[in-house]
Amino acid sequence: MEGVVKKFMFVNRKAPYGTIYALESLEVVLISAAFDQDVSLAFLDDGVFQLKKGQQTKGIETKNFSPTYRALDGCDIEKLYVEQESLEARGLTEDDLLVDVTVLSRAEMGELMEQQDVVLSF
Amino acid sequence: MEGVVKKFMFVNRKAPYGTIYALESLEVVLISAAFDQDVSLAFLDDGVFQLKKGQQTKGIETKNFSPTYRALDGCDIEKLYVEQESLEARGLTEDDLLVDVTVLSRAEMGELMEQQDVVLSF
Amino acid sequence: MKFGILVNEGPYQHQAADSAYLFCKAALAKGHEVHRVFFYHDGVNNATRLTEPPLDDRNIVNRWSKLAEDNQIDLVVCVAAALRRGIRDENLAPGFRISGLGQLVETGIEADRTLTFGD
Amino acid sequence: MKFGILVNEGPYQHQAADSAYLFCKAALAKGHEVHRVFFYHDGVNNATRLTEPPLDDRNIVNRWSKLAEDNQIDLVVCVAAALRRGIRDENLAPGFRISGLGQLVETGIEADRTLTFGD
Amino acid sequence: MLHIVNKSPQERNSLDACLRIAQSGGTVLLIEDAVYAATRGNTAATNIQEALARLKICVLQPDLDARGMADRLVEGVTAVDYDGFVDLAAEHKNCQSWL
Amino acid sequence: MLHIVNKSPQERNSLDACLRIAQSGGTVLLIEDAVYAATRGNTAATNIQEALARLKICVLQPDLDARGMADRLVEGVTAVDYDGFVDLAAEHKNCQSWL
Repeated sequence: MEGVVKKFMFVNRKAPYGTIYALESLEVVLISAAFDQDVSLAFLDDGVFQLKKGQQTKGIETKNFSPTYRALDGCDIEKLYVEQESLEARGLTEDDLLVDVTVLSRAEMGELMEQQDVVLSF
Repeated sequence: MEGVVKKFMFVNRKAPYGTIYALESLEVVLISAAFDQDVSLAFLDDGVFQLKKGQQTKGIETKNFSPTYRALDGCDIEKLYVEQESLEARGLTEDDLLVDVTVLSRAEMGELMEQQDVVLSF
Repeated sequence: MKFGILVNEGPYQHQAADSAYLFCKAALAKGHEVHRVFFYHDGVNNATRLTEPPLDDRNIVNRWSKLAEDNQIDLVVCVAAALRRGIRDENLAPGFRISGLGQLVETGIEADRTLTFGD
Repeated sequence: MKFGILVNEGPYQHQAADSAYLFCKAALAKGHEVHRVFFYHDGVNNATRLTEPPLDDRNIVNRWSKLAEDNQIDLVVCVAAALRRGIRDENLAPGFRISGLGQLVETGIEADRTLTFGD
Repeated sequence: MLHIVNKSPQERNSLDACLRIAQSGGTVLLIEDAVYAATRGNTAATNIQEALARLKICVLQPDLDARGMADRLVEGVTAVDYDGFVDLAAEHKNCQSWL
Repeated sequence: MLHIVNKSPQERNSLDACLRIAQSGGTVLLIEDAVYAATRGNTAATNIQEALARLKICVLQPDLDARGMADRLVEGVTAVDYDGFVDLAAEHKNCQSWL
């Protein structure tokens, strides 16, 4: 399969810390960077909370993995998409987020998803 | 603690088969019968689906445990409470249920819960 | 006051095991007693001695073992749930014991308050 | 057609492992190929050889092992997720192997369709 | 695109999310606890009926049977068995599980 | 009675169920992902504000901090640490976790 480039989308719909999905999903994303595929990350619903600035996890004795989102850029993972309505329903704006993202309408997000070859959700 | 009788309530809010909570919750209920406590079962939200008649699990290769609800009576576990609104929101009536239950309003369910010593939820 | 704790989810996947641990630690620090922590459903997976989390992460299983040793807490794993999920004496971490569901009901009777942590 | 399967939840607690298995069985019966089943998150708990479910219940782990043996399916358990949860070679059921997350990405590349089963 | 939903519409927001994002012409397959959404009298059945105008909606029969709900499937929804599930996955170019 | 809720109000129905059933005069403690419910701008914040008229609403500060939401707590909601959680459990005659 040398040279095959597929469109991979990782869909994140869950808040961080309440469950491990956000953290372990990020581990797959980092690994995927080594495979020279066309990788996108989508943040929908509570998934947008993963990108919230100012996470401080000392009080729950758990590792704060949110700085890793800032490292994605250095791994050539640059396509981060956030759905507008999901942000709004949670009182968040782009300024609240740790990283630069592209904000999409529900229709744009739906279209983008349609174009993928592989959609992995956690 | 010989002779202590506490009010135990087991709260069921999840549908059967999608997760194991309903089945394993029933296992605790059966064990509790041996302790001579004052045991109630409450079915709220998707928990009311646990009592639906006509479950046939052959196609998912999983044990149909719903007949066990009929055996509760024989273990002297007779207080089964179902919340009215939860039934209605799912298009169910008492006739759809495997066993005789007492249907309560949300306020009555809230009062009953307040009277308990131990509330276990799964 | 005597607390009984029920944990319904395994380590790492859900925060329930963390919340339960931090509650126990705070209760003990305030001079309360933790009568028993009962592990049910996937909660039985808190008891495997084979976990090896990344070095920069908390070790949830070891944390329970140490809490039990330091404070004589009874960590009980439900035998039926454990057999379903592959927890046996051979992979059981220190401080845990496998027993029946009756121990959960007994905790409800003996503890002043019983709290559930789950999904 | 070549299917890749991702399983994110452990046996018994969630239906995901059952649904994934029944999908694989149906796909194989129709003449399709199952390229790999990748177990991630609590899904790694499908791979413990220590489960002993009640006799009147399905044995989810054995079912995977048999499916793999009968159809030469690659059952891969994510090493990082497995270490976190106490799955190692010493308690690994037949037919499973422990490997890296790259195997999941590779499945996405090589399979015609990749389906996820989880919570 | 094939959208797979496995959660009860009243317990979680995953069906709502799927119906919000899914493009017209796609297929939604309800499995596990999501099958309740396509049963008459469920508050989610209205959303399913509306969605039928632009999406094909399928439900996994073995999951419907397990839950004792086979006699109340919403009209217009297609019941499939595991064979049908495999066919749906093969027919559609890609799929997304709304976990 | 102490009601403990641990799920996001937009992902699950557990906060709604709790607020529907909880009797006046009780206390609701939001932990884990449920803390989002008590943050300004969240669609669930309106329900929390209404509930404050008849229930005490508390939120677990360490969970709020972990999620980076400490600066936007809804007015009238009481933040507590784990010590406060233990006190709440001890003060109330009984408790219920809305799982």
